[in-house]
Amino acid sequence: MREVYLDYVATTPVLPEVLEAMLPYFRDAYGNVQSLHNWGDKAREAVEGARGKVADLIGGEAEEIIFTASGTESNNFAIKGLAMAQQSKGKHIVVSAIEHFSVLHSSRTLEKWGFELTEVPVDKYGLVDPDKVARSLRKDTVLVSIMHANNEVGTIELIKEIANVVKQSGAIFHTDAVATAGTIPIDVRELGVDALSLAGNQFYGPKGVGALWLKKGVRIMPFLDGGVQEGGRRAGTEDVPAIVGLGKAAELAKAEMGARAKRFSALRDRLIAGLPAGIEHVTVTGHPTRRLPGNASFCVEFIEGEAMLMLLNHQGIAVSSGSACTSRALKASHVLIAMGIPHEIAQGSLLFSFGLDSTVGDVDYVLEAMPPIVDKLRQMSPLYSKFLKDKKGGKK
Amino acid sequence: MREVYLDYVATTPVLPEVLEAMLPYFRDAYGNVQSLHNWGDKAREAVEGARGKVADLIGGEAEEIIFTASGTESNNFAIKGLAMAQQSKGKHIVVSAIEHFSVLHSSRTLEKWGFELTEVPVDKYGLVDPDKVARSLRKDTVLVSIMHANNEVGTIELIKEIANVVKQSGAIFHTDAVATAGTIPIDVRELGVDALSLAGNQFYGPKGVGALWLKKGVRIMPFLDGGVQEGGRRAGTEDVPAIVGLGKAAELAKAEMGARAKRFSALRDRLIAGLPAGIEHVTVTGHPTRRLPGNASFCVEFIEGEAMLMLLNHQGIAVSSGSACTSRALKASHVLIAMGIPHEIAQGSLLFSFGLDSTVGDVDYVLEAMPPIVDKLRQMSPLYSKFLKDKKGGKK
Amino acid sequence: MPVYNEKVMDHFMSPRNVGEIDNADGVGEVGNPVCGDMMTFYIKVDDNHISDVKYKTFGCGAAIAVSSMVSEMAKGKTLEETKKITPALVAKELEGLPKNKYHCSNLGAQALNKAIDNYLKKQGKEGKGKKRGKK
Amino acid sequence: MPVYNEKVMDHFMSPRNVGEIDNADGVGEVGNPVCGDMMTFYIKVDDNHISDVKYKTFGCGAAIAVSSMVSEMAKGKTLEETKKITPALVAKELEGLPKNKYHCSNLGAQALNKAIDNYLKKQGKEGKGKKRGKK
Ligand SMILES: Cc1ncc(COP(=O)(O)O)c(C=O)c1O
Ligand SMILES: Cc1ncc(COP(=O)(O)O)c(C=O)c1O
Repeated sequence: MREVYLDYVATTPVLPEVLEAMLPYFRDAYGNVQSLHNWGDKAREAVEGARGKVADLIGGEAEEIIFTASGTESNNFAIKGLAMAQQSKGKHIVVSAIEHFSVLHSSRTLEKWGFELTEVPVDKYGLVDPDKVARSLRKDTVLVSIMHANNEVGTIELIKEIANVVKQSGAIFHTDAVATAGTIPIDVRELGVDALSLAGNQFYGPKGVGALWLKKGVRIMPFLDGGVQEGGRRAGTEDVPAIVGLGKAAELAKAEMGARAKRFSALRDRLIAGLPAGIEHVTVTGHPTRRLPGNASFCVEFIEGEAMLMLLNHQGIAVSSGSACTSRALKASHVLIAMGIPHEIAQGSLLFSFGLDSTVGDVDYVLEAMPPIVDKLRQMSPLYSKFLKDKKGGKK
Repeated sequence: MREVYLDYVATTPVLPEVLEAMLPYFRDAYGNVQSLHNWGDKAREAVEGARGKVADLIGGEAEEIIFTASGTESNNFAIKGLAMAQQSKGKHIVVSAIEHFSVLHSSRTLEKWGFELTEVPVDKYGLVDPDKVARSLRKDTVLVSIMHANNEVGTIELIKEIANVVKQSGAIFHTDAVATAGTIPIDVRELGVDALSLAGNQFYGPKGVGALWLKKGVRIMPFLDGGVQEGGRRAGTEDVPAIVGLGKAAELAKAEMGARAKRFSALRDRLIAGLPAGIEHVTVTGHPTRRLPGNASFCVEFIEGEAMLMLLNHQGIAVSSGSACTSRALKASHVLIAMGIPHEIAQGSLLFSFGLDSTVGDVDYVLEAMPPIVDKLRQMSPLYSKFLKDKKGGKK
Repeated sequence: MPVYNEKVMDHFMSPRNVGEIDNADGVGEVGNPVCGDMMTFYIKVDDNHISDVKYKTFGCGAAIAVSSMVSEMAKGKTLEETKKITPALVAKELEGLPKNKYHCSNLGAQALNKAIDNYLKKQGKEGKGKKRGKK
Repeated sequence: MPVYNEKVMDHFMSPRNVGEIDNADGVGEVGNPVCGDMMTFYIKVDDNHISDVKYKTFGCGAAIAVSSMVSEMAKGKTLEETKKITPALVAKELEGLPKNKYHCSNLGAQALNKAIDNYLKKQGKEGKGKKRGKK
C-alpha cells in the first residue's frame, strides 16, 4: 500500500545529515558538558557550536540561547519563569485564545498562583488583532505571549505589530515559535520580541530538544532547579546528541528554507484548491494568505474527524484532526472554537501538513482517496440525512 | 596517550545495543506517540514496550512509570509536584543535607512558595540516620525525600528503614535513585517508597531521558503543563528514541547487574586500598561498606581538586572533584561539608568512578600517575610547606 | 500499537445494519455533535422481538463500531433481552475499548434503549397490546 | 572546548618562579583554603626594583597560572611599576580567563601588592630610606 505521511505538524523525521551529526556523541564523545577533562571539552565544544547555529537561525546571539528538552518546556519556562521574575512589578499576563496548551495551561497555573490572565480573542481566520492586545494591557501587565503561527490552522500572527504595542507598555513579550522556527524566516530583533520558544522535532531535528531564546538582560526564574548548566538557568545534564542535532537541523533549515517553503506551499495550494472543489461542504480553516507553507486545514461538514483519520489511515494516509474524539480530553479544538467555528463543524476538522518527502502525487492521492471516505461516513451520518431532508423539504 | 575514563558518575556512554535499538525511531518510525495513524501506532508501541522494561528494572508496574527528560526533571517534578498536590494537608517537607541540587534547590523553591524545609544531617560517612528522620517529622509533614545513594561519595542510604518511619507518619516518601537505578538492585515495593527518580545516562542509556516511578494512587501536580502525554501528567512530545534507549538500557542493566557490580567493586576496592597506601595524607570519603560498586572517592590533603583534575587529564585520566574551583558556584561540595570534612580538605576531593570499559590496568595506571601529580602540587602548596614546618618544629 | 483492536476495527470498517427504517416502530437518538458523538437507532418490533434494527452514527471509530455491535446484539432478541444489553456487555463483545472511549459504549446501549422506550410509549398511546399482532 | 587557553595551560603546566625566598624583603598572603584559593608571594627588593619573586599557591589551574604570570610580570620592575599590575592586565597577559575565574587574577595582583606593602612597612619601621643602599 502507498504510505503517505502528511502529518509533519505532529512531528518530522530526522534528516540523515542531522542523525549523522548526532552519532559521534552517543558512544565516542559521550562526556558530560560540565566535566573538566577531554571528554567534557569535546561535549562543550559540540554544544557551543550548536548554540551558535540555533542563534543564527533566528538572528540571536549564542549566549541568548538556553537549551531545553521540548517546545513544551520552553513555553513552561518562558511563561512561568518570566512572570515569576517580574511579579514584583505586577501580576497580570496576556495570551491569545489560540495558544498551544503548553502556553495556555502554564498561564492557568499562574492564575492559581495569584496572577490574572486575559485571553485575547481571534478573528475567524485565527488572527490576533494588535489593537485588541493593546486594549488588554494594564499597568500591572508583566508578560504577553502570542504565538508566531498557529500549528492547527497555520495562521501567521502580526508579531511585529503586537511587539510594538507591548514594548510601549513595558511588559515582556514572548512568542511561541515552535510552529515557525526552521520553517519561515525569523529575526528576533526585527520581530521585536523578548523571548522565543522553538523545538527541534518541527524542522527535521530530533525530538527531546528545544530552545528558549531570551534577550540579553531579560530576567527569568529557573524552571528546572538543580545544577549550574546553561548558565544556571536550566539544570540537568545537557543532552549533547540532541543539542547537536538541533544545531545541524537549524543550519540546514536556514540554508534551505526558501526552497522548502516554495515546494510546500505549492502542495498546500493544490490541496486547498482541490479538496473543496472535489467534495461539497468542505471549508478551509485559517488565513487565506498569512499561512504556514506546509499547512492545509479543513472542516468537512456532517462527519467526525477521527473516523476520517481512520479511513485515511486505511489508505496509508497519515494526518491530524482537531476533533473532540481525537483529543484525549474529548474537546473540540479550542483553536477552531475560538475562531467561531460551530462545534459540530469543528468536529470535522482535518489537518494535512506537507514536508520534505511530500509530492504532487501525494496530493493527488489524497484528492482521490477523500471523496469515497467522506461519502461513506456521510451515508452513516444522522446529521447528513437531516441536512438532506431539510434541503429536500426546502428548509434552511 | 593512554585514555582512561573514570568519570562514569558524570555520565556513561551509550551501549551499542542501546543505540541500535534507538536508531529506527529517528528516521523510519519517527511518528508522534499521540498520532492516530500507523506512524503513531509504531511510536506508541515502542514507548509502551520501554515503559514495561523500565518498570521491570525497579519492580514497578508499567503504568506507574512517567517518562521525563532527565533525573533533574524527575526530581523537580517529584518534589514540587508531590508537595503541591498535598499542600492542603500541610506545608512541611524533609530532605537530607546531601541531596543532589535538583532535589535541594527544588525544596528551596518550595520554601519560597511558603513551605517549611527541614534538612536532616548525615554522619561522617554520609549516612542519614532513620531516627533523625523520625524526629524531623511533624503533623504537617507531607513529603520526605532521601536519596537512595549519594553520587559523590557513593554511600547507600537506609531507605527501607527510613520508609518504615515515614510510612507511619502518613507523609509521601520520594527517593532520588539516579545514582542507583540500573546499578544496584531496586524493588520499589520492598524499599517501601512512594516515588522514585531515575535517569538513563547513569546506566549506559541515552542522555535527555529519565523517569519518575509513582505508586498507583499517589497524587501529583503536573510540572510541565500542556498536552495530554503520559496520561496528562507530563506534557511534551514524547522523545521516542530516547525512551526506547532507556528501556533497552534498563533491560540490559537488569540482566547484567550482578556481573557488572562484581567487576566494578573489585576495581573500586583496588583503588581504595592502593591510593592511600601510595600517597600520604589521602583519606577515603564515604561509607566503608554501604557503597556504590563503582565509586572510589578521596580527599588529598594540602592541594586543590581542579589542579589535580587538570594534571590527571594531561595523563589522559578523566575524573571528577567536589572542590570549590571545579564547581561553577565556587563552593566546596555540600556533601563533603555536611559530612563534617573541613573546607580545606574538601578542596582536595577526587572522585574516581568505574564502568564497563574500566580495567585493572586503569587502576594501576592511576596508582602510577597520582604520586608525581600530588607531589608537584604539594611542592607548590603554601599549606603543605606550613604543615612541614609545623611538623619539623614539633608542632601538632 | 493501534488504538483499537481488530474486532473494533472490523465493525468500524464494515459496520453492520447501517441505515434508517422508514416506518420504524421506535426511534432513539442520543448524544449531539457538540460532544462529538451522536447516534440514532431505528427498530422494528415483531411479536415482542426486534425484527429489524438500523442506525445512523456521527462520531469516532468507537462510536461507529459500538453502533454496529449493538445492532448485531439486538437483532432477533426479545425486548426484555434487549434491555439487558449493558455498555459493559457491548465493550466485552468488542473485546475491549480504550478507556477514553467507554462513553461510546454507553451511548450505543442508551440509543437502543431509547428506541425501545419510544416504541413502548407509542404502544401505550395506541392502546396496550394492540401492536402485538401487527405486521 | 578546553576551559583554559594555551597560554594559561602553559603557565599552569610549567609555572615559573615557584618557591619561597628564605629572607624575603616582603611577604604577602591572600585568600584561604576555605574559598579554594590561597597564594603567598615573596619578594626581594633591590634599589627599588623587584630583584626576585617567588610564590606558593594552593588553588585551581587559573590560580596557579595567574601566580606564575604575576611573578613574570613583576620581575625586574620598579615598585611603582609593579603597583600598576592590575588584575585586568594579568588576565590580558594570559590572553583571557573564564569568567568565573576572574577572581583568581585579583588574588595574584593582591598578593604581590601585599608583599610590596609588607616590604614598605618594614622599611618604615627600620627608618625611611635606610634600606635603599642595602644589598
Ligand atoms: C505551536 C506549538 N507550541 C508548542 C508545542 C509543543 O511542542 P512539544 O510537543 O515538542 O513539546 C507545539 C507542538 O506541536 C506547537 O505546535
Ligand atoms: C543523585 C543524582 N540525582 C540527580 C541527578 C541529576 O541528573 P541529570 O543531570 O541527568 O538531570 C544526578 C546527576 O548526576 C545525580 O547524581
